[in-house]
Amino acid sequence: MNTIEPQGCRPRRLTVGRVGVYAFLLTAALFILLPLWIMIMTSLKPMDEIRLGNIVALPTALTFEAWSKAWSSACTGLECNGISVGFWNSVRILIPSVALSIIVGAINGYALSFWRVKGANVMFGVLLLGAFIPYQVFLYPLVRIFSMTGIYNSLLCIILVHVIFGLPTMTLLFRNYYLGLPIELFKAARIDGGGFWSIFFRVILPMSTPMLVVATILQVTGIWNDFIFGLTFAGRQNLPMTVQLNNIVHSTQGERAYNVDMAATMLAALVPLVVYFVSGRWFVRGIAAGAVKG
Amino acid sequence: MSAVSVRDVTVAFEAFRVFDGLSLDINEGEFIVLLGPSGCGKSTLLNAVAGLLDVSSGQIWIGGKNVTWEEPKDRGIAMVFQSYALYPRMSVRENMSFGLRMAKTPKPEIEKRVNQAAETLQITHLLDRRPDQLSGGQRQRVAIGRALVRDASVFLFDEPLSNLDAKLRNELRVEIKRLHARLGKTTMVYVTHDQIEAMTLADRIVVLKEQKVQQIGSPDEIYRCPSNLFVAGFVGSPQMNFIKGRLKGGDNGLEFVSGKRRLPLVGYQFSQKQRADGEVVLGIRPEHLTVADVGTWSDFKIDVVEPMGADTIVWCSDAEGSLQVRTNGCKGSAPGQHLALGIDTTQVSLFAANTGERL
Amino acid sequence: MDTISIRAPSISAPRATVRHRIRTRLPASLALLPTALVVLVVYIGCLLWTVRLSFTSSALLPKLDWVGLAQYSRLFANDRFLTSAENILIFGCLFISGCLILGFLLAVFIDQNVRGESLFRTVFLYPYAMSFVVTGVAWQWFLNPGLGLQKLVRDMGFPNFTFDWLVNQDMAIYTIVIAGIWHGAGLTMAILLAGLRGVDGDLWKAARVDGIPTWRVYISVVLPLLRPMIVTATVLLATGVVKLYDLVVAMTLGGPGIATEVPAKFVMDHLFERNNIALGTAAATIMLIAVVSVLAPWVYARYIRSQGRLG
Amino acid sequence: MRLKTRVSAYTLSCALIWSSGALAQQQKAEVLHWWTSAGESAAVKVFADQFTKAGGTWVDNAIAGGVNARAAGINRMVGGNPPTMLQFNTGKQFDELVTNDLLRDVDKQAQAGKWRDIMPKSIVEASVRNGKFYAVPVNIHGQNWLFYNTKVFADAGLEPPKTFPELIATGEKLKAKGIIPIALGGQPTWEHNLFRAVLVGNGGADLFRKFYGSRDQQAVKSPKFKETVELFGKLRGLVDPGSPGRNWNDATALVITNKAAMHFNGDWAKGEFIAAGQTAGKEYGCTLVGDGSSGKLVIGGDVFVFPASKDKAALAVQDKLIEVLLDPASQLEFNKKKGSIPVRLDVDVSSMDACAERSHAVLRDPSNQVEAMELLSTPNFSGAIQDAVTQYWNNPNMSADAFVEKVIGAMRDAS
Repeated sequence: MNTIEPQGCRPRRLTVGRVGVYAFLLTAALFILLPLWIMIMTSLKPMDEIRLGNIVALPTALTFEAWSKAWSSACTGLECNGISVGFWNSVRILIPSVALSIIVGAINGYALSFWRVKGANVMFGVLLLGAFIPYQVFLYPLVRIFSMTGIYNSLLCIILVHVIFGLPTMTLLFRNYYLGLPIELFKAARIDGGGFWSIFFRVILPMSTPMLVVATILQVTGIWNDFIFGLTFAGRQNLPMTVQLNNIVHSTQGERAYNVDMAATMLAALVPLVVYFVSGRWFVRGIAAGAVKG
Repeated sequence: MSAVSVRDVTVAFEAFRVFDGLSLDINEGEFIVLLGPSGCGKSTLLNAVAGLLDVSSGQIWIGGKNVTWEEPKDRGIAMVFQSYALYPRMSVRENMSFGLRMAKTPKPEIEKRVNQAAETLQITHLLDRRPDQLSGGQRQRVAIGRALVRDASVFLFDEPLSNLDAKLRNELRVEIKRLHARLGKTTMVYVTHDQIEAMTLADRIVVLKEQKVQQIGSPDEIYRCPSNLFVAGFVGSPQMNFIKGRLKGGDNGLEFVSGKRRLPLVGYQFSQKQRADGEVVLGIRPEHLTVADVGTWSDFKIDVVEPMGADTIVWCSDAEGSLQVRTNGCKGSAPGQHLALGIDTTQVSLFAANTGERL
Repeated sequence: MDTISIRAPSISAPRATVRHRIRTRLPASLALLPTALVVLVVYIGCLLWTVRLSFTSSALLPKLDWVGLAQYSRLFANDRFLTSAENILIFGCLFISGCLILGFLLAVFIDQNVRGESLFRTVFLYPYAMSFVVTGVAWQWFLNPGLGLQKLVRDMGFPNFTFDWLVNQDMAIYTIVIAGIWHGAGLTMAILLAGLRGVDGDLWKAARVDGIPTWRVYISVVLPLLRPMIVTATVLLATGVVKLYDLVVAMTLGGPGIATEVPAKFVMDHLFERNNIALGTAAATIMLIAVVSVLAPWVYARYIRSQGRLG
Repeated sequence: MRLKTRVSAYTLSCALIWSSGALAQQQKAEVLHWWTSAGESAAVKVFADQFTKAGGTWVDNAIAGGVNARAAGINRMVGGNPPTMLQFNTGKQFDELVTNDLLRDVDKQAQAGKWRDIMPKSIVEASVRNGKFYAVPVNIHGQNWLFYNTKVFADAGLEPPKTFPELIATGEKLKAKGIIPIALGGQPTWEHNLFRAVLVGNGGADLFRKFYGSRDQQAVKSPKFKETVELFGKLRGLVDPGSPGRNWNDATALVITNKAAMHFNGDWAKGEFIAAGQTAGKEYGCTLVGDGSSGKLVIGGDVFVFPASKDKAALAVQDKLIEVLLDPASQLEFNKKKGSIPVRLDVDVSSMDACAERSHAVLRDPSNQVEAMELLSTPNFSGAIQDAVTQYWNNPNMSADAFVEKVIGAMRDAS
């Protein structure tokens, strides 16, 4: 029985359910943060301590040496400049690849959802199936194709490769998003005399912000973390950061510095992480817009 | 005993106070309509009554019980929403019985109530369809049916007809009115921004603006004696004519003067004694102006004529400005024609120009 | 521009329409042309080339002789390939359902008006940004009985606690699943959360008035509404399943024994390490056939037959 | 527009050709290799410095992981834009490049430098195709060393074993004392490496060659082979349960931190000991387990190959590189850093560590030299055997006969 007459706000007792919600979220967060914890701890320890093997313990001798080494002085072959060398290469690959693959995806999505082009749907179907094929299968023939055209091992080449393999997802996302836009809009623009390109740039593209954000996030993550394409197609001058990361981390017969490995991995992940932090809310909104027609 | 009683309720979202100390009593079996433009807080009030929204202070009583802290399901209410809010991928029957099943009502009882509600609403043939196979009107019937099976003493409607086209809206409006009559003692609280719905359905209308109650009264009161300029302007279509002017002392008491228009206010019931020389707004509904060859005001010229079938709206103007007149015939229905207007002084409203309150 | 004419259409009208249609659709066709070329040359071309190579005896470098189905009979006699196929089925089912379940739970719990929502969201998403090459090592350590969880729990005073899935032939594949879910649950959460946010608020009110328990609303009302999101998430996750490679290499290298081998690794190893392009492409071809036979009906029904919305 | 792309592609390819020409004129050499760890980097720097001193410019292109590096190199050769020289493992990895005329033969330099006399016979054979040198070996790695922790053995009052039966007995005693007898990196590569150590130690060099080289099914069916396989199986009991999936260097770390007593590995594992501040012959020792004699050493290593070119200047740069690679001084320095031993047996190794000296001594007698698997068999066959070995190792219920069965299948099947 309530002794006081109920009035105003319902008394906010800390209900079991509320505690449960936070308990679950915190447990899940712990589970998901665990590897990160192990990596951070390892990156702050000297190798002697790592060999002793308590992976979750706090470092007894805290050192940031591994981080600075990973960034600027770890050796990958003759050059001992850490992964910082590849950073700008990665940026140079990233920006045009992301921009180009998004714009091509948007144009494709637009053409597929608003215009009827013969055979376009069949093309789209093949493209979708292509998304399920392991990339490795394409490597050899692509090398041949690109060396025939003479652009093999260049910045242009690696950008084209990223655009090609971004096609399925990008086209799918934009097509679905545009199918959700009212067709009246398009019809009105046609009646006003808009052509294919003017409608796209004046009407459709300005309405695509949520999807552009999602596409950017997906492509930035994918392209930034790519290793195999960068290695195969970029050429020595343009090797992305992941190749250096791999050089530091992977070595068949050399000794391993786990602290540097871990620090390098986290450093290499910074760019996508920043993108997530900055665009988190947009991400959810954009996916909502794009996934409707799944 | 009132069926629903809102006592000194404050609703606040963080710093923003939606209501500050609002009170409202609703009688048993009454059909009450909360009317107001969007953003006036009418839905917030309804949600607070339903318990979907916590009040910051004050109490809500339903059926003689303080339900301020009760869950919506325990308040003896049923609710119908603008977007129908039907459970997707459940058949109509499942939609209607879901709540009862959750409350562990015996199966035969569920069956009985669903069938009864379906019959009442004439949706028996739809019972096994799914919402996405229904038209908008059918969906809203189902939503009402879902409310009906709850056997509630208070029905809450949150703009239930706003998503429907005009014809269906009329049809369902009548349906709801009939339902209210059939259910007898059931109280209905109905939120809308459509003054026609409010006028046709309500026993009493609560007009809200900017989170404040403007007037409570029967449709007739609201229509004839709007308590302020806002209510006067919001209710009624076409809108009431407003004429700015001032009160002057005349031979037979006060007189309204606006330029060369003059109107002796004989028979107008002032709510309190008025002095002369106040700035006022005169409100005259279009149907209280009559077209005459010789009238109170003359020298009007017809601008536009809108025939509406049963009656005709005539826009006419003189040097002071334009007025709408509702006539029932085709007299004086050519633009450019000159005419005079007769005014029934007992039907006009006067408002203070500064506060907008009725005088 | 065409003018509207009430006269009966003359004979020449249809031809004019055709010409008109061609003129207005030309830019659209041209815009799709580069993609069409890529599809033709890269996707279809490379695939045909791959299929062709699977009928050869290519080793380090591709050559175009003909050995018939010899590679395929080798492939199906190869227990590593068969184990790989079985593993990818186990992994695919558990990984996709695990990601969907955990992602759904995370989305639901995050949707409860919690404090620090954006922090939780970023925490759940961060694995997606990390390269597997090293996070795999962190997982490997954590799951290693001598280093990670088992040792920690034992040190806390439970000497009989055993968690040795990583080194157990029968259980190792499930550790891959766990790490996979760790990686993919965040993205699934984001997609489903987007769906939750799109659910009509009135539905929630209706359910509360009806007195339906929250969990029941999620299961019976919200979940069916999320179907498009679930489809999207499943497609994204499924592309990851077929390409599963990095994770296995980083965590188990296919071991213990061949317990966690997967098809993409089989292809990679044979193409690049074992100088056996023919067998590698044969395995790739089989993967392709499997994927196509599962997906083609779906893609056809959903994307090719239904002509967008205009049809 | 289409014309424009063609033109730009044309100018681009012109630029490429021009730049490779320019490379040659400045004596620039682009070297593709997979030596990326700290110790390996230091080693390759020896060559680079020597080359610079000789007036060249070393353009380093390191890609971690032999597989990745080789794939990248082959892709570039196929794509018509090869580096000046690229690394392979000593053995059959580059066979097809020779048959496709993609590599330059360096037999003239080999004859001038008398490589056939100063290098172990098996290494020479692994570099020669059709009677001509196509690769320049730079080092020798012994692959079947037993590294042991001297302190653990001293504390237990035990001697390092000389034969495998002995090793099993010793191991049991160590296990009883709570020490991990054998630290093993539980990845197929290292399980396979352990198998080869047992095969050559217990079965002998001859059986080893018949197995990997001539794929002699009779030899595989012999009782000796079965005995060896069973012996290998018994080692499972001496490995800790945390082994599967472990990296080799984590296994080495177990020996370094006194948790484990023994560790089979190639001599590259010395790098980990050195990084931890330990010295061969002091904190750890190295020995060969076999028939009790000085032991047989399985040797492999690294070679560089030179893409064929018609450009005289490019050929001159390659010539200079070859000189640097086999220069005695750079050989000594390089191999000290790399943990391997010089490919030239005429180099004085007294300044090297105890393990290296031991290798050098063992290799003096050609009968102790056993060609590594990479030299004897194709990557494909090795891979197939590796699949079989890792299945056998990880499944204690699998009989030696079943293993033999699988091996015979692989011998029949693998190209």
